[in-house]
Amino acid sequence: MTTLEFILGHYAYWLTLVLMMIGLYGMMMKRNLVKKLIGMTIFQVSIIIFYVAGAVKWGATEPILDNVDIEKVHHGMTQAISTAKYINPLPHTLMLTAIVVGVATTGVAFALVIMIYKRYKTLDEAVLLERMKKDNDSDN
Amino acid sequence: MKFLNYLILIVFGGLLIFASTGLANRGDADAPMNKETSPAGSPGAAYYYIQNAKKDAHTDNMVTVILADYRGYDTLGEETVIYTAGLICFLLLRRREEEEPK
Amino acid sequence: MTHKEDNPIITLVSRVVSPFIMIFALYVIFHGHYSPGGGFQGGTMLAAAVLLVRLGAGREISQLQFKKSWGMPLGSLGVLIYFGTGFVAMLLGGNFLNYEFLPLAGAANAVRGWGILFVEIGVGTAVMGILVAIYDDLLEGDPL
Amino acid sequence: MILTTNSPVLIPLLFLVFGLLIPLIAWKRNSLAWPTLMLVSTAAAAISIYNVFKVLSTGPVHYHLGNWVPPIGIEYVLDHLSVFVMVVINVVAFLVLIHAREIVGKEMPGKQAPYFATVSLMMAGFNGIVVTGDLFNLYVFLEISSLSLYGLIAIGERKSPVAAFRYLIMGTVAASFYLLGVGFLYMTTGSLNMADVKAILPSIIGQPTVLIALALMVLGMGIKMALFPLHGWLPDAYTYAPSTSSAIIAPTGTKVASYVMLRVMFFVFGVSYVAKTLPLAAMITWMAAIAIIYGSIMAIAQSEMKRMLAYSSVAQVGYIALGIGLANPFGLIGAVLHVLNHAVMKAGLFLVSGNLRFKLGHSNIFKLDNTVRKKMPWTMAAFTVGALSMVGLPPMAGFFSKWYLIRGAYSSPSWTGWVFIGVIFLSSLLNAVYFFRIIEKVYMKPLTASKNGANGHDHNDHHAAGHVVEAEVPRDEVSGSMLIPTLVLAVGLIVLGILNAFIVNGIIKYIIPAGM
Repeated sequence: MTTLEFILGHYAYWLTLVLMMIGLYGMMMKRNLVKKLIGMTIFQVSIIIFYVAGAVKWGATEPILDNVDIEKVHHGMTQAISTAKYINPLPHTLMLTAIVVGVATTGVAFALVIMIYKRYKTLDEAVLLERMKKDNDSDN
Repeated sequence: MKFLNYLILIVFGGLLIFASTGLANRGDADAPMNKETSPAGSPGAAYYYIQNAKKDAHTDNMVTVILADYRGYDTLGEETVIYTAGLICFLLLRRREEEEPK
Repeated sequence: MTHKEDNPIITLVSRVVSPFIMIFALYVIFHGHYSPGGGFQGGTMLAAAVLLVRLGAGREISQLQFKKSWGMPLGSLGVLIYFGTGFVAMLLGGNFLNYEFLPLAGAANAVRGWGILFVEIGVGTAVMGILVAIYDDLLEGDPL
Repeated sequence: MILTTNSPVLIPLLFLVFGLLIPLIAWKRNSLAWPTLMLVSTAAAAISIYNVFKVLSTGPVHYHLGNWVPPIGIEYVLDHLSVFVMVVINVVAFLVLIHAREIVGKEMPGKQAPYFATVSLMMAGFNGIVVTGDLFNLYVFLEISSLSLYGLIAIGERKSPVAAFRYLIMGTVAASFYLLGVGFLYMTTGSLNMADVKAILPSIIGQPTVLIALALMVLGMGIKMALFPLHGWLPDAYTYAPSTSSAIIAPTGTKVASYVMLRVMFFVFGVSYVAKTLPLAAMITWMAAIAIIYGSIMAIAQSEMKRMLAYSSVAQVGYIALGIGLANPFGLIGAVLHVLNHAVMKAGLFLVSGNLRFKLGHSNIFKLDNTVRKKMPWTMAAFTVGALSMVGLPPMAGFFSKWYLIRGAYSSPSWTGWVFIGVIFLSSLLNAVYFFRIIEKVYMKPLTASKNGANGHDHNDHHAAGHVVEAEVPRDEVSGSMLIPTLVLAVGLIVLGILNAFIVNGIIKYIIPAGM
């Protein structure tokens, strides 16, 4: 395996991992809660792309049987179906689930953001901490 | 502190890229996950799905078969996840019945 | 929401387009066996059709199409359809989600195909109901 | 017949379907929510106990969902470890839920139906995690439980949404790390089934991908179980959550995460890989040692009882992680036994803080005084038993898990074992400091002085009117439905302590994986 082949076979993974770091950067460094959420979504989506990128096979097509192979199934020759013809369907299925999980997490996160904004009238983390501290002082 | 965060990010990203060098080339039809049998002798799941989805469930679309049949329990869990999200928005944000303005 | 009467075009177009989106969404759900698609994709489109009217025609008018209180029960119903399909198979002697045991006529693989269809309908219903419910709840805000 | 053959899948399904049904049943009458959930919880506790006997008599049970054999489909596995954790979380949750009726009615009037439905879904998630034998299925149920946890925390006090948001960000990162680890593992092995992955791994053991996959999964679970440098979300979340939420999350949530860590390290990657190829196990033990000391010291600094218990949780999770990281039989027994003991102790102590909040309106340590022992004698007795167990005095359960951990540390080959033994002794002393200051405030002063009760002024023995005899402080104990679970948990600590040899020989002994 030449270096060029190696790079061509892996650069997509590296790009998704860089995307993941961008998401992590957003979550760690941004002070606005909504920007943190955007970072979180980028992070999740990068993992989805990672899985889907791994499922590819060169020269293969979507995992839906074509007519030739349906005929083979009708004649009981399932072993004759060439698996190199279709990309790996399992990561796609898993990521369908992961997408729904991501949507659900984002929904709950926005519910929390709305609650925080209604109570503290800010989404900036520094201001938020300051106001929470003020709350503490008035409690005691 | 900010410098430390950047350092963590770069080191972490480097480790992940290092990990990805152990993967097979992308698009390789002979990658471990596309094999007919694993090194331990068990059948490879993806290989089995492609050949047997139509025979087992009378459906052309393999993704549909995996989603709803082979790994149907995952999908039940997925539905529960999104139902949970709806329920939590209901729990946190919906006003109580008696306060509802008519 | 104050200017909702100002633009009849948006109101009208959203109300006219919405049913067609729903028809296409049903096609996506029911044709998931043979082409890309399935319950989740179709359910999202159904929800999008409802939300289009919510956004275009205003919340009051869109209540005529889909009431705010329907979202969560519809979601429960969808997940219960899914659960029920698996549970009936379990009651009739199979493992949970073993569709071969569903009380339908036909060869085992055809019965599995029917089971997949029921499940996809359940998924579509649940996703539609809950996405609309989440949108409505987010609009309502914090009750405190 | 249907019930016995399908018993592995029944508990998650029961909780799941009643999570759907409770909002419908209690749509109009909120008071119906609690009895329904109690019914489910009783059934779940009974089925989990049935599963224990089933596994003890017939060995591990494999259940194939949809009748697809494992690498093709998803399987549920009941082995000794999973039934043990399952019975712990279900029985403890059952007791906490008995306690929940009045306190949820008071803290969240009109919201019982969605609240109890969310609790039900959380339990469905936890049970699914414990019993599954599939790596991706575990992720799905992890997300069910995590989302419910965010909701259960955010419904609490004014600051709770901020704590829940922080937990959401960290929890999502944790779950995503786990998912990425599973992705690496799937791409190198081609399988998602735990047993299958374990069989395939020896052929590809040297790869960097596998190594990083293990590190990512352990890191993710480290965040979920609040291991020391990753514990940031825990104190705020436990403090601002409603009393019932903290009482049910503290014993179950972190325990399930530590179960996953144990499962992934020893039952997917294998003992020899974890202990010998990697410094990971050693890193976990050191982190755990720091966590034990740090958590105990931070607990001393707190004035709010729930916050103190939260930091104490950080320390106790450290014990479990220490046992896991030692990677020898005694360490593992200690860790698993501590899962049980800590679940019972923490549930009891959080119920006590709930009782105090219910009657006194606060659980601030500095506002407690000696009238509490007259007002709530049984609650404070339960607190004392729990505190003694946390410190680790011999007849109580807490002593024995520490004893096994010390034996595990002693049998580790290098000098580090002695450091860990020292850490355990030191933390016991620190535990004693932060629990005995409460016991001292409540019990160690003669009861002839303070008149103001809950209003504070606990130090003015001198100028109080002086003649408050014992009879003048009225008994103000919580009602039976709140008191009985608290007392059952306290008595349970003594019983578990006495029966520890029976538990270890009866079930935990079989957990130890081959080659350890």
